Amino acid sequence: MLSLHLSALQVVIPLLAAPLCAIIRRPGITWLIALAVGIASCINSIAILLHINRFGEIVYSLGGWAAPFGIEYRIDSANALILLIISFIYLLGIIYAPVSIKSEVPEKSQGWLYTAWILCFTGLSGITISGDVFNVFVFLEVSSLSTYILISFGQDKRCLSAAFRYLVMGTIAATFYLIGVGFLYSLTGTLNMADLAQRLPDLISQNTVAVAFGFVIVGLAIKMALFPFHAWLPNAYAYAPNAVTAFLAGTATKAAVYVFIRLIFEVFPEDYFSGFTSSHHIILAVGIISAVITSAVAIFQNELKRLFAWSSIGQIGYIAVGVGLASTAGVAASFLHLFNHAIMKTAIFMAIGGLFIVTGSTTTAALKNAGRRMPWTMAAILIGGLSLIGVPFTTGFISKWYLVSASLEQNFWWLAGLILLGSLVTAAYVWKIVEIAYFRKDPNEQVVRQEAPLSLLIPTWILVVANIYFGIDARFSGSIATQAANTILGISP
Amino acid sequence: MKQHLILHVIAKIMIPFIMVFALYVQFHGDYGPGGGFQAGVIFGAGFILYGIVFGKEATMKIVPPPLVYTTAALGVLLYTGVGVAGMFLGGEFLNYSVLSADPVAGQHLGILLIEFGVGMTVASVMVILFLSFADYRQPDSQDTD
Amino acid sequence: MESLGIVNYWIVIALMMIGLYIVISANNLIKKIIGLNIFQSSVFILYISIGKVGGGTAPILLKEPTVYSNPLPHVLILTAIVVGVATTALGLALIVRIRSAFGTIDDQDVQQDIERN
Amino acid sequence: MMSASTIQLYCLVAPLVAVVLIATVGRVFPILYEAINASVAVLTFLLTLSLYSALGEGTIEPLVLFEPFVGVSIAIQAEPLGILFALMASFLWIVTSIYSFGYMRGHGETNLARFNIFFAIAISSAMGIALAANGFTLFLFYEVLTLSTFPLVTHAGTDKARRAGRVYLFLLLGTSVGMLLLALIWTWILTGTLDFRAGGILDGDISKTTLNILLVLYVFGIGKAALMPFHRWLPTAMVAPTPVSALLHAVAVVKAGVFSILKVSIYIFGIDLLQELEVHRYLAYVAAFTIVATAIIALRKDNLKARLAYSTVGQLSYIVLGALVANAAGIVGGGLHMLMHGFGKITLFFGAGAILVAAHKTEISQMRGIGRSMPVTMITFLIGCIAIVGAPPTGGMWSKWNLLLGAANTTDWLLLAALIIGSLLSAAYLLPIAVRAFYHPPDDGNETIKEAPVSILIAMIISAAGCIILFIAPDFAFELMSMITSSK
Amino acid sequence: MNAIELVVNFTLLGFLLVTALHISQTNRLFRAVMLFGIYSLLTASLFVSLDAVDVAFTEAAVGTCIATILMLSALSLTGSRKEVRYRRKNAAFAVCVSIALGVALAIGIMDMPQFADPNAPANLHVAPYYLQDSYSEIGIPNVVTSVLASYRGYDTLGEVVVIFTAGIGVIALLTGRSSKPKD
Repeated sequence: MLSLHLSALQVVIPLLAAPLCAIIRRPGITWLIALAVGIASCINSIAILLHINRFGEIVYSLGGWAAPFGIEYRIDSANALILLIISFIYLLGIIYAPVSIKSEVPEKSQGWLYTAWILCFTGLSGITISGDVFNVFVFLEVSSLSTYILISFGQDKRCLSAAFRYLVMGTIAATFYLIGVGFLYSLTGTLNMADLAQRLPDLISQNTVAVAFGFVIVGLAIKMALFPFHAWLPNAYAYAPNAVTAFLAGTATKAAVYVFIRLIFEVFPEDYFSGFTSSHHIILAVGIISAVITSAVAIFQNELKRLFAWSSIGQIGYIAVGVGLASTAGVAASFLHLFNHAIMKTAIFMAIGGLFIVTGSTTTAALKNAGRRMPWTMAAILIGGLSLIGVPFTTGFISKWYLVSASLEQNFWWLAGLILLGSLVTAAYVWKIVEIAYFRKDPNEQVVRQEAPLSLLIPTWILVVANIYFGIDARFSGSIATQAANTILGISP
Repeated sequence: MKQHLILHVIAKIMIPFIMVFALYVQFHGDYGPGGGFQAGVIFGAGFILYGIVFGKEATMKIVPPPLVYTTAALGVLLYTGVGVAGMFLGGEFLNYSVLSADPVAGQHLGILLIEFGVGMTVASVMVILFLSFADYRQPDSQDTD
Repeated sequence: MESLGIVNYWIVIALMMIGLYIVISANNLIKKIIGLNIFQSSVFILYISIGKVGGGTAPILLKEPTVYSNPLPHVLILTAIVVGVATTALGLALIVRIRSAFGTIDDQDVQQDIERN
Repeated sequence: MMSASTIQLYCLVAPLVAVVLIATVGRVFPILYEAINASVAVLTFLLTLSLYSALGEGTIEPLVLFEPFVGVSIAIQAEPLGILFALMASFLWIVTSIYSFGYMRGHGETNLARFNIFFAIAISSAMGIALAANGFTLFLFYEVLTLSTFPLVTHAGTDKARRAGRVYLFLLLGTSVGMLLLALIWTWILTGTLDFRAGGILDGDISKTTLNILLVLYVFGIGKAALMPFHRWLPTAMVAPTPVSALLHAVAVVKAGVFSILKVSIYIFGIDLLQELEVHRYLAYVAAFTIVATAIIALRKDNLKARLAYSTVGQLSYIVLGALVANAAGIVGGGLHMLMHGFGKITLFFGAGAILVAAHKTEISQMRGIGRSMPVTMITFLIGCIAIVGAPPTGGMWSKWNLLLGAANTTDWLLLAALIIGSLLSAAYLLPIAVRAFYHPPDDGNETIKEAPVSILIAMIISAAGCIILFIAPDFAFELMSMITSSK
Repeated sequence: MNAIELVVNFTLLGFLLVTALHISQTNRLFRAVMLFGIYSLLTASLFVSLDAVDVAFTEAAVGTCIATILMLSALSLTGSRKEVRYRRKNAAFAVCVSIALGVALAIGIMDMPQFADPNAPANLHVAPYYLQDSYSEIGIPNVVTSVLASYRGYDTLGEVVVIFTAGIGVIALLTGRSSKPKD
C-alpha cells in the first residue's frame, strides 16, 4: 500500500511540513521539522530507487486520472538518481544549517528561512518526478521563488540585487519555457511527456516544433546557468547565506539539467536533438567553451564563494558536453557528473561556511594559514578542489574518465584534449587557494588552532568521505548513471 | 485618509458587499466563472480597501498578522490534507472520488474543500502582501502615509 | 479569414517583443517588473488564443449541445497568472529592500554602488 | 606463510604505517621520525625481497583492491621489472632515511613531521607504481606521487620554492592529465582493457596512425621521465632539501617516470609492435638529443645541484632510449640503468647535501680542495661519478654496455653516437668536480671545514658500496630483466 | 467567429499594442504603472472575447487590482511616485534580443494551426474528453473548475504553494527587518 505512494510522498511530506513551519515560526522547531522532512525524504528516495530496481518504472496518476487527462509522476532510474542527490544534499544542508544560519540571519527570520528552504526542496522534488511539462513549470516556479527568498536572506546587501537579477532572469527563463510548452501544446494537444513523445515524431518537420524546442532549451539553459546564460549565478551564490549556497550548489541547477536531458532525449523524437536539428553540436561547443572559459574566470576571483560559483558554471559546461555527445556514454557521464559535482561542490561550500564562522570572511585572504589553523575545514576544501581538477581517488576523476572515454568513443580526441585542458585551468584556481592556505608562511605569526564547529564539520566530512569513496568505488554511481542514460535514450538494460 | 468622511461611509457600505460577492464567487465557481482563487483575491481586496481607507493599524486589529500567516498556511494544509485523505482512503494523492461512497459526490466534496483552501490561502496572502508593504518604512523616509 | 486567422498571433509576438524589450532596456527596477508582466501576459494571450474555437462559447456546460472553447489553456493560464503575480509581489518586495539598502532603484546606480565596494 | 599475493599489498601498506606512526608516536617523540621511517623502510625492503624470491617459484597472482567501474580495476601484480624497481626504491629509502636524519637536523630544517609523512606517502605511491597490474592503477599512483612530493618540493616555503612547486605541478599534472590520461582512456576504448600483459595489449588491427599518436602521447605524457621539452620541472625542483632531491632524482619520481615508459613499451605496446611504428625512431632521436643537450647544459652549470639535475635529465633519456630502440638488449639496458643510475645519482646528491651541511657550499667553483677535509664524502662522490659515466668498477658499466648494444642493433649510428658522446660529456662534467676537490689547493677558509655528520657518511658509504657491489654481482638484475625479454 | 467578435478582438489587440508601446516609451513611472493597470484590464476584456471568462476574471482581479496596488505601494515606498527620471540602458542590445525573439516566434507561428480552428490538434486530443466526460465524472458544469480542481488539481496545488511562497517571501523581506523606529 505504502509502496504505491512512494512517489507522491516525496512531494507530500515537505508540502505538509512547509505550512506547519509557517504556523509555528519558531526557529528551533521549524529546523526540527525541516530535519524530519530531510530524513523522511532520504529514506523515501532510497525506497524509490530500490523499488525501481526491483519492479521498474513507477507511474503514479495524481487524483486517479489517467495520463494525458490528469497529471502523472513517472519515475525511472534517471529521476530516482536526481531525487537521491537532492534529498541527501538537502538533509546534509539542514544538519549543517543551524550554527551557520545563526551567525548570518537574525533569529526572527530563521523560521521563514527554513520554511522557504522546505518549499525549495518541494519544488525541486516536484520538478524531478513530474511527467507533465506544464507541471514542471509550476514546480520550477515554486523552487525558483523560494530560491530568490533564500538568497535574499544573505548578510551583504548585495544579496538583494543578486536575488532581483536572478528573479528577472528566472522569470524570463520560465516564460520562455512556457512559450515552448505552448507551441508543443498547440501542435499536439497534450502536455504529458510520454504522450508528447508519441505524437511528436509525426510532426518532426514542422518549424513550430523546432521553435518550441529552441524556447524550451533556452529557458532551461538559463535555469541551469549554461553559458552564456550564466550571469545570474555568481552573485546569487556569492551573497546567499553560506548554508543556502551549499544547498543550492548541490541541487538547484541539477533539477533543471535533468529536465533538460529528459526533454531533449525522451520527449522530443529520437535523433531530433542530434540528427534532425544537429543542435547537439551547439550544446557541445557551448559546454566545452564554458568549461574552459569560466574556469579561467574563476582564477581571477578573490572571493571564495564567487570563485567556486564560477567553477560551478564550468562544471555545468562539462555536463553539457556529455549531453552534447548525445550518446549513452555521454549522457551517463553527465548523470555521473551531476552526482559527483553535487557531492564535491556542496562539501566545498560547507567548508567555506566553516571558514566564515571562524574568520568572519570568505575572501581568499581569510585562507591565510588556514592549513594549520583549521586543518579539517581546509582539508575539505582541498579534497573538493582536487576532485574538481579530477585527481585520482576522487569522484572528479571518475567523471573525467567517463567523459573523456565518451568523447573518445566518437573519436573526438580534440574534445578529450580540451576536457583535460579544462582540468588544468581548474588546477590553476584550486592551486591558488592551496598555496595561500598551506604555503604562505609568516614565521612571526602564532597560529592558534581554531576549527569550525563540529555541527558544520560532520556534514562536510560526510560528503568528503563520500567523495573519496565514490572516487575509489564508482560501481554504484557509475552503474546507476549508465542505467539512467540507458532509460532516457531508450535502450532497455 | 482618516479625515475623508465620504470614503469612510462608502467603504463601510461596500465592504460587506465585497465580502458577500467573494463568498458567492467562492461557492458558485462550480456553475459560473470564478472559484477559490478569484474569491480569495476579492476577499483580500475587501480588507485592502479597509486598510486603505481606515489605515493599517485598524486593519491589523481586525486581522492580526500572525493570524493571517496561520490562515495562509492552513489553506495549503487543507488542500494537501484533502489530497492525503484520498491516499488514506485507498486512492491516489488528490483523488477525491474516494472521499465519499459515490465518486461524483466525492469529487464535489473534494473540490469544495480544496477551493476553500485556495481561497483561504489566496485571501490571506493578499492581506499579507498589502500589510507588509503598508507596514514597511524606508530607513530614510519621513512621511507617515 | 485565412489571412486574418493568424493576426492574433502576430500581435501577440509584437507584445512579447515589447515586453522583453522593456525588461532588458529598463534601468528602473519597477519598470523591469512591468516589462516582465507585459511579457508574461502576452504569453497568456498566446495560450488563450490557442484554445479559442471559432463560434464557441465559454466552457461552462449548457443543456443544449454547443461548441465550447478549449478549457485546458484556461486552466493553465489561471495557474500561470497566479505564478506571475507571485513573482511580481516578490520582485516588488525586493525592490523596496533594494531601495533601503542602496538608496536607489536604478539598476546602473545599484551596480555602480556594488562595484565601488 | 603469507601468500605472495598478499605480500604485495603489505608492500604498499607498510609505508603508510610509517605515516600513522609519525603522526602519533612521532608527535610525542620527534626524535623518532627517521627511526620510524628507517625501520619501516627495512620492513618494506624485506617484503619486497620475499616477493623477489616468490617470483622464482612462478608468476605472482594479481590482487584486485577495488573495481571503480566495470572493466577497470585497481589491482597490483608484481612482475620482474616492478620488483627491480621496488627493490631499488625500498632499499634506497632505507639509505635516505639514515641520511636525512643527519641532513635535516644538521641543516636546521623545520616542519619535520610534514616532511617525513609526505616522504612515506611518496614511497608508498612509488611502490604502487612498481606493483601496478594495469595502466589505470599505474596512473592513480603516478598522480598521488606527484601530489605527495609537491609539499616536499615547496618545503622551504619561500617564494622561490613556491614558484618551483608551481612549475613542478603544472608540468607533471599537465602532461599526465593532458596526455597520459588521454592515452590511457584511448587505449581502454580501443582494447577494452588496461592490463599489463606480456607482448602488449595493443595489436596490429588498430590503425598505425592511431598507434603512433598513442605512443607520442605516452612518451611525452609521462612527464616524470623528463624528456625534452618537458624537463624544466626537474632543475627548478632543486630548491627542495637534499634528501628530497635524492628521492626525486634518484629513487621515486624520475624512476617512476622511466619505469612507466618501460612498462608501457613492454606491456602495452609490446616490443614487436613498437618496432613497426615509425614514430619510435623519431622519439628515440628526441631522447638522443636530450642526452647530448642536457650534457652540454650541465657542463655550463656552476651550481652543483643544478649540474646534477641536468645530468639526471640526460641519464633518464638513456633509459627512454633503451625502451624506444625496442629490442631485448635495449630493454635490459634500460632496466639496469634504472637501478645503476639510482645508486650512482643518490650518492652524488648525498655528496652535494653533505657539502652543503658541512661546508655550506653550493657552487662548484667554491669547492676547491675540500676533498682534503672531507675525504670520505669526496671519495664516495667520485665512485658515484664513475657509476654515472658507466665505467668499471661500478654497475653503471653493465647498463651502459647493454644500452650501447641495443642502439647498435638498430644500426642507427646517430643513436649510438649520441650515447657515446653523452657518456664522454658526463665524464667531462662530473670528474672535474672530484679532481678539483682533491688536487686543487683549498680556497681561503676551506681548511677549517669538517667532515659531514656520521649518519650522512654512513648513508653515502652504503650507496657507494652499492654501486660497486652491483658491478660484482649484477646477476639478480640480469636474471629479472631476462625474465621479461624471454617471456614476451 | 463572426464579424463582431473579430472586430472586438482586433480592437482590443490594437489597444493593447498601443498601451504596451506607450509603456515602453514613457518616462514617468506612475504613468507606466497606471497604463499597466489598463493593459491588464484590456487583456481581461480580450480573454472574455476569447471565451476565457475564468481567466478574464482572474486577470482583472489580479492584474488590475492586486498587481497595480502592489506597484503603487512600491512606487510610494521607493519614493519614485513623484520622481520621473528614468533612463534606458543598452537599448541596442534590447532591440536585438527582442527582434531575435520576434523572428523565432514568427517562424514558430508559421506552421501553427489557424487561429480559432476547431480542428486544431490542441482542440482535438485531450480537451474534448474534458468537455464530454467531466460532467458525468465530476458533476460540475464549469469545465474549467473541473479541470482546475480535479483533473489538474495537482497543478493548482502547486499554484497555491507558489502564492504561499510569495507570501512568505514578502513577510521575510519586509516584516521585522526594516529599521523602523517604534512609535
